Amino acid sequence: MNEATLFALCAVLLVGAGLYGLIVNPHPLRKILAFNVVGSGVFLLLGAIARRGAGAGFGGDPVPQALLITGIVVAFSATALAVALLLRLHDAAGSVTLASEVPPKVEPDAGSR
Amino acid sequence: MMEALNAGLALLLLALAVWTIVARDAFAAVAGFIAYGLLLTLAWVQLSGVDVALTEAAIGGGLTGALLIGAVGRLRDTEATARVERPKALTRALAALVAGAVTVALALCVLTLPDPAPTLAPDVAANIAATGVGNPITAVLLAFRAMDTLLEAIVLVFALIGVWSLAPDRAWGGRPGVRHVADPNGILAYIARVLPPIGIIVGMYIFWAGADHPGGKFQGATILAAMWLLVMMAGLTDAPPISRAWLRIGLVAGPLVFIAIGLAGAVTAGAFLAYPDGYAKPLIIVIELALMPTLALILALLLVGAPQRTIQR
Amino acid sequence: MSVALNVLTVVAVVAGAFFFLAGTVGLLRFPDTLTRLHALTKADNLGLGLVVLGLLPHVGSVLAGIKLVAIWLLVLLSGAVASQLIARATRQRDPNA
Amino acid sequence: MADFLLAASGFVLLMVAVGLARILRGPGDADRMMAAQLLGTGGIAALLLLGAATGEDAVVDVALTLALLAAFASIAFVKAARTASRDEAATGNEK
Repeated sequence: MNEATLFALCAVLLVGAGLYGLIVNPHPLRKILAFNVVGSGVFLLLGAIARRGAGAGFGGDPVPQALLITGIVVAFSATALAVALLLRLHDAAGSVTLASEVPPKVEPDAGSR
Repeated sequence: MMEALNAGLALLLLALAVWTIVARDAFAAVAGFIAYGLLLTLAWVQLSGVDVALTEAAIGGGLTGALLIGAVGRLRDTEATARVERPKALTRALAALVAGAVTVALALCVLTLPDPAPTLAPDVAANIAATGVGNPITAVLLAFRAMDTLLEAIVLVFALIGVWSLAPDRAWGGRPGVRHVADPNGILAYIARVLPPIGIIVGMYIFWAGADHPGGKFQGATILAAMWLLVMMAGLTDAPPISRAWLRIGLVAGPLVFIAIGLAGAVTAGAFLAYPDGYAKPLIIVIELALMPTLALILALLLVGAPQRTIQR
Repeated sequence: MSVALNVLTVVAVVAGAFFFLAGTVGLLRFPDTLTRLHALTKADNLGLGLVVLGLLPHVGSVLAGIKLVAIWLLVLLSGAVASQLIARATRQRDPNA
Repeated sequence: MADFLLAASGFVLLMVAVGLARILRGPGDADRMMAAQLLGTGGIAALLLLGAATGEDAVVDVALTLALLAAFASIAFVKAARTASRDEAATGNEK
């Protein structure tokens, strides 16, 4: 197996693992983390496809590689926005739950300040 | 030998991703994710994407880690509540089923990818001479697909506006984030005085090298942003109030220069974002020079967060 | 000459790898946070330093050599600062550590 | 020579990967941070060895970036730990 196929399959598994975490983890910060795992899996898949397109003296197809750089920077900005939203929710509501009815507070948890 | 190294790297990536998902403690998950970002850098090198590796090293290794660690620290008291909300076994089984199905479908796609792979590499190689730059990635980012890069810079401005708009009314126009306090003679202040001059040199070097070798404005700007954040975290300077005129001008200057050159291209070269013959390289350098400070400002301020402090006049 | 340089590379890189081994063993086996920090700094300083020393004969240009040494110095600096900060944070949390 | 450098790179990577068990075991946040720090240094070493083995010079720049930002996450960690412990003191919670 060459490195492109190897990392492509690794990327596919990363997407699967991240997707599971995105659904199952109740804490929004953990959802952001899981979403980033999905995102990096997609990037890695694109990177493997770029590697397959090596030619003309380049180690990989430069067009998807350039898109990856753009993608990584945009993914960071989206993560920063999500984290800012979450922190604001925490400041305003004292909790960060996404449940429709607010669950009872659990100790040790002073909640709002 | 190389195969074994790659296989080990892929396994480690998977193990760390799984740890990030299943860890009980949120900080443990974040620490795992930081390590994961580092290994991803190695994976990019193995996939011949040194430019991508450089971006991942700067963003994944530096900014994302600091952002998430800061968030974990402030959200610590919410973890116990979230643990109770853990979904039932049936939901988890369904989630596993969905995730598994997506994985299998994607894996089938990967295994049936066309051979030989479609590629634009020969086209890039044939046209790169016209741009005057030696690094094919820079040529793609600023000549062949310049529209993507322009829109990306604008997306970053919008993301920052989004973060700022989370400010409570009384803090609008004030300074973002918390004021960091540290011993002015302590070790943190020491590194915040020693490292930034080195960091600025390295950042400019990476930016300058980007014309012909791996590197460029994104990577350079990220390093500059990290250095500014370091000085802020050491309490040596404070984040500027978001109402400052120089700040607002700085945030849009890069995209505006980009758009202006693009419009000039519509007149002189016949298409938006086209460069007149022979002027491609100087124009690309002007765009990159204009974008870099804007990107550095935005990346740093995205991490600082929403304005929280009221303006003192 | 090149044989001597190759021997230097092999010896230095092997020694560097040994310090990474030592750092890992220490990180896993030492009983508390501060002793583990002690093990970690050996890998930071000596492990990477010896690897850089071993690679120096193979660089193509003076600039590449300067960059290699700069990498080591930067890791030395940030390693020293980070360990001191981590140690102090540990102390504040648990003064008996 | 290339094979030796490649093997050394793999060995260093394996070592720091084993060290990652500290992230799993903890017990404290500081221990987890140290494991990430060890992986950072080991990753730089593995990257340099890999670059020398394959003759890819630009890898040195990647290592330089990593080295420059090596302390960044640790500093953010210490700052966050300090804010958190101040909060705990204020609300009387114990970790």
